[in-house]
Amino acid sequence: MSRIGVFVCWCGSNIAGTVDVEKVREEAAKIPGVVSALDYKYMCSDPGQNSLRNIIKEKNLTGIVLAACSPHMHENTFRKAAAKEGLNPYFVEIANIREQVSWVHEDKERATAKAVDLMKMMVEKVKRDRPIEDVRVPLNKKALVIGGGIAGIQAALDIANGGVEVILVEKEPSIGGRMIQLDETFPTLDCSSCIMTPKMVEANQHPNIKLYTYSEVEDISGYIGNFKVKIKKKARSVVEKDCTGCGECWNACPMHKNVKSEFNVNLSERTAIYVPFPQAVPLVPVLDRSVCLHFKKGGKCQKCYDACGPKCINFDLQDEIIEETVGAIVASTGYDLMDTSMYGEYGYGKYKDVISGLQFERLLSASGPTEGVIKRPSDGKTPQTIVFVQCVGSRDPEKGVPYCSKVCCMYTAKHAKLFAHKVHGSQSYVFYIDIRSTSKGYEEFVRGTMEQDGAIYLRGRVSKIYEDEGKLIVKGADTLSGNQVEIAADMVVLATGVIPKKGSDKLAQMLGISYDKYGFFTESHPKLRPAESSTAGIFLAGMAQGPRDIPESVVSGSAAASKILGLFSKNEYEVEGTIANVNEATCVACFYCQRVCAYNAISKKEIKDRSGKLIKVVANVNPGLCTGCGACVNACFSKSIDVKGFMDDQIYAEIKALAV
Amino acid sequence: MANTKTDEKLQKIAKDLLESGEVSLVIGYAKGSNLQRMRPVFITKAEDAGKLSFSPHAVQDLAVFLKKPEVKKFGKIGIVVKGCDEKAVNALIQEYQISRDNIKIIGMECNGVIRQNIADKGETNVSESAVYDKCLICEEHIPVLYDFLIESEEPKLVLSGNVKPYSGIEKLESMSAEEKNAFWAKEFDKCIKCYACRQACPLCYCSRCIVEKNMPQWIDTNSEETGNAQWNLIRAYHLSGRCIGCGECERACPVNIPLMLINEKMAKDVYNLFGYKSGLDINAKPVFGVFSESDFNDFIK
Amino acid sequence: MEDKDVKKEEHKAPKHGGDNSSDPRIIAFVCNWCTYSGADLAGTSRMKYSDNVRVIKLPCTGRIDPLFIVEAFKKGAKGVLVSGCHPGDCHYTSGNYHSRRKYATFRDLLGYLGVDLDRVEFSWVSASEGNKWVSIINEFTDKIKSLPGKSTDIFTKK
Amino acid sequence: MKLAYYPGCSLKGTSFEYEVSLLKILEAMNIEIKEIPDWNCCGASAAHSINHNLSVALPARNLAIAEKDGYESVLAPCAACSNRLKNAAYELKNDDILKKKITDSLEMPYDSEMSINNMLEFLIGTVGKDKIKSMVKKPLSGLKVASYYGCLLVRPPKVMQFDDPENPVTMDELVALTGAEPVDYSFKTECCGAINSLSKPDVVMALTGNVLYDIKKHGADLVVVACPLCHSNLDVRQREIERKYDEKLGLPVLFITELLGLSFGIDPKDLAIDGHMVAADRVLKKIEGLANQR
Repeated sequence: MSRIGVFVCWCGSNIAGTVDVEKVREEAAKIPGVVSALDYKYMCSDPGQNSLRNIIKEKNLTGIVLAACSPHMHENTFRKAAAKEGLNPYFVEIANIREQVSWVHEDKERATAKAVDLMKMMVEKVKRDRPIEDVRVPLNKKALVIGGGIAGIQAALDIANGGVEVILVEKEPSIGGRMIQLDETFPTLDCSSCIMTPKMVEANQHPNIKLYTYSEVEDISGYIGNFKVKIKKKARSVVEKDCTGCGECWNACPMHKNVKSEFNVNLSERTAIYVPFPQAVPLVPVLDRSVCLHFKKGGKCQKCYDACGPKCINFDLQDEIIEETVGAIVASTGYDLMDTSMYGEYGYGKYKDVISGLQFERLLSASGPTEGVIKRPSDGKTPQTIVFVQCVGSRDPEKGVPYCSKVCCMYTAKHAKLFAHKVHGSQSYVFYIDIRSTSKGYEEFVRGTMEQDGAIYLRGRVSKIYEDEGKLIVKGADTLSGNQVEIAADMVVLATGVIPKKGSDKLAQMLGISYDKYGFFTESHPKLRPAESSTAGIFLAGMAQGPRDIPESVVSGSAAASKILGLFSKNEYEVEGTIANVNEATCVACFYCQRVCAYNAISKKEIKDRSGKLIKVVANVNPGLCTGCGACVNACFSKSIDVKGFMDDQIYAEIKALAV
Repeated sequence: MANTKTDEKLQKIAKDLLESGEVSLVIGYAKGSNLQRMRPVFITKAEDAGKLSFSPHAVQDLAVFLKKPEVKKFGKIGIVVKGCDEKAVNALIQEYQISRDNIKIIGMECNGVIRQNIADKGETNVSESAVYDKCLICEEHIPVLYDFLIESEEPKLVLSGNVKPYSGIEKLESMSAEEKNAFWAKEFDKCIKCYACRQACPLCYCSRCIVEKNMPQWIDTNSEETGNAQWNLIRAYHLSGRCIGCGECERACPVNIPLMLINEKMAKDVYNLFGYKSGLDINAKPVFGVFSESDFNDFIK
Repeated sequence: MEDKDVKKEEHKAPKHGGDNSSDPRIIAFVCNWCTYSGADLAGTSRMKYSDNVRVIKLPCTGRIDPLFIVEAFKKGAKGVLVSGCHPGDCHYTSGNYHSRRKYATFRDLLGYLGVDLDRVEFSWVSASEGNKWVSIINEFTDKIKSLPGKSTDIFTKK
Repeated sequence: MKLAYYPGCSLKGTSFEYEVSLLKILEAMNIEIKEIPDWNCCGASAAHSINHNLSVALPARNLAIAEKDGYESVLAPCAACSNRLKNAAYELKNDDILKKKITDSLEMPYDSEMSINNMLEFLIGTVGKDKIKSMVKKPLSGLKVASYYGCLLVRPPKVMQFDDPENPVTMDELVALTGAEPVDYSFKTECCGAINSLSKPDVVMALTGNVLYDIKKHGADLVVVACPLCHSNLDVRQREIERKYDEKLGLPVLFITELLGLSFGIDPKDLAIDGHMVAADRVLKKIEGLANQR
């Protein structure tokens, strides 16, 4: 039999001014099962809480109802108070007679009647409360970082420095991501490899970081605290521990033509066995089997093997699957550039000297294909006039994407500046829509490009680029002067928009995190939980979330890391116990619950008899993933699933309490 | 009338399936003692395949048996289905109640089945006025999915357009709330809560129906007006977007409540709202298992 | 006759929760995150609105089963409101989207079976829309009061 | 294949060569088309800048007739016609109120989603590359051909739904089928000046001149087009342009149907190639010469 206590709060005159609190108390005392009813000036005050605790003890209450302010105010206060007396904290229900009654109604008699109704509802609800224990999920204190760009490296280093083991998985042969492809970085013009390489080395040598390059995450299952990860370590054909990175193998490789260097964005060639760039980490080559003569022509060529001193080349190495268990994951898979071939009018791919911004970075880079001398890909001549076109693909809902890629204004200003520095007497033109230079030192930087370095900025778009007698004719509009302009350029650099890394949608599906229509991972809350994904235990960093620059990527990496370190500072992860629960006896396994679950919290469970014979399949709720939203309850035809704290019979009892 | 050629083909398929062990049960139709009624038959031995038959009197949706535990235990099953019934098989596959690998679908081209009450009077010819309303709107005379197809030897159903199927829906839609209320109050008043509609439905497969749950008591179980209305509403709601229109519920109803007027209305509305028709594609996601950000929102303030 | 009834009501102190249209019981099923907070905001802003409404809080519109609406009618409610987060704002990312599909269908069914659809209302009220909550409740209450005195739904005993 | 044929005014007048050559190659390929009975002007050039309803109603009438006769697709060889027909179909599909207005005023229903084909769509899509390839009896290898698309075939892309609007290749593909070498150049989709031909000939000469000199620069022997208006600007104005800019062009401008016809081995006279202003004799000789070499 229920032993309910009802406590009616006056909230000074806030409630008592409009609601006859004594009448509410009197009505409460009449309800079967209510053994104590009390009204008090301020229930949330210490004396108020103490009297509540005393009565719980004295009357041996099985549940309490507070007719008071909104549960969003003091539900926790009273739950804690009840818990101190050994009452399950979920046996506390709040009838909101302040925000929903006294503050919004004026007629005292009617307000009182409504307050009584709300109180009755909660009495009926609390009678049907079942004890709820918060779920504790044990944590495997190891983290997985997917993607070894600057955001991922930062996250891995911060986590590792916090004393937690990290597995860093990178798809490419080396970590470094996009940032290591850049030349100098805005607005301070420090060279990317100078500031990036030490971090890469640190990540490689950190005792808490296990690095898997040339590897991909194949499968992920489980939930916060306990993710099972399968990593495919692709066959490198080089035994990493023996390799010294001396370079004899790639020098010996006969395939030094025809294979375009991915790192140099097709501006140079690489060998079949190669390191993507000299500062690669780890400095261990990869043998690209799709072009290697040994693999293509029946094993005859083994020049690299012959040249290798430590004999660490092994043509028989196979893909390896590594299984790891981690407690938390950072997804920092970065970005790709949009394919500009859809801008047929710009002739990218048709005219060799129309290049992308990233290609220009490689031309600027001292370690790039031209050793930092700006040369035209077509004839190797140094261009005197370059036209930069911003927003190619970005801010173009018709042909590209509607969003702003955020970094192009700044890197274009940087390109124009570096071009002016490297080629004296040269001239650059920049076509732009707006200049977005909102971080520290950015606006000054762009101004400098215009004023000191003489770049001519034209506000307008380019309609067509075509070749005429060795020059690229750029036709565009200068909307500020209202004129059509034509510029004969030696080279054109397109500031192409950024899009999520290819395959990031697949990864998101594997992780069970949500992503927007472009494929960028979405935050749990865009403002207040920007580092968290929609799934507990999975955090986000870098451009995989959306366009951002280097400092922001670093910040997001650190944010994800600090979230993980915070999570791992306890031994168990606590989840509110108000989660879904399946009645296995009546579940018919139609799995509508699974279809509507936004959290991947429902899986199939096989029930077997002792001999191992399958009796039936039922839905199973993963407590680590369930948030208790109740969408599954709504989807269940046979009502075989319910959410604790908001059970169907409780809702029905509330409705019944309101019967007229 | 049953066509011998059709029957021979059917029997041969069933015999082969059972003999090869591809299935251990074939559910089909057999001639009833009354020639105008066909009854379901369960064949487990190849030598019994000769009992199988098919005609425009094969009214029942045999897919209903697929939900029965005593049928399920046979594992691999062959089933004789018309186009409408086959959609139920698809819906069951979509909802994980059966596996495509475990079922051999013997699809019958069907030009309509004859209403039982007319058949009982001796009608054996398929015609616009003799068949069920569902046959008049049928778009699946040939089942959408099958392992074997037996083409019909019967003449095609000719539609003059004079008979308007489910004409009650439009009439009801044009009524005022009070009139609709009065109409349904009268219909539901007849309900005796026998749940035959549920039993006859291939898609009502819950092992414990919501009506049998008493904490809370979702539906008043006694047969009085509010509980009757509640039951009929919940049944229709649970089948919205799922009902494949076989009409078995209405046929099973001992008090002749026009349940298809509700089912077809809901099917129509779901199609208009979400462009979804039930049972046409085993790989489609059920309409209430997914959503679109641009779903109909006009009714929400 | 109608007039007389109304006059009688004016003389008497309003009978609370009465079952005629002059003092209709309205039950609102709301989600915890948006609409409940929006109603709280109306309270903290001391906005005044009709006192006929009783709020039942659930985690999410995804949890608000259309069958609750029927139960509310059966227990004498004259109007039922369902309210939650705006599309795109769901605290649980998609609960309101899934429910919207169901409500759209269920509403059709209710109307078809003879429930006066003026008695069922759906709304999106965010945590910052205290004023919207107030106007929804007031307008809905007025609408219910303007309906014919006798309820026309099939879920009430005649 | 049920295909309605909408010739439009140009093909019956100034660009009769287009129709003659089209019918000739269709005959060779054994493809039947049927002229829409009682067709009317599509309203091109003028209607849509004066009266929107009229600009939809004129093409809609032709579509409605085709629909009534049971056709599901229409061939409109003239780029302007196909553009207007597609535009009307698009608007009718997306605007129910407009559709009601138009069908009311036409006193004819129009419900179907008529598929409208320009010449290139028809040749590549309906006829098909294989069929065309099989028809080539006299490969034009050695001949360098520039394809000029103009604006109407590809723009606006949302409505035309045809090829890459900035870098179309369909006509080049057809050229390649004949064995000729497609010439890439920069002004494939640049405007020729269109109807300004009569009101502002200077503009047309400048724009068309740009196109022609660029083609010349890239070494083409001739130009192919699929638009009567483009054809007349490129062909009829060529002499004047040569005089104005004092530089010889001598680029015969053929319809794509004529080029196909030549490769099919059809007598140039039957294709009405002698009907153009810029004589194609030199090119025809070159073709003969190439054939004799083989």
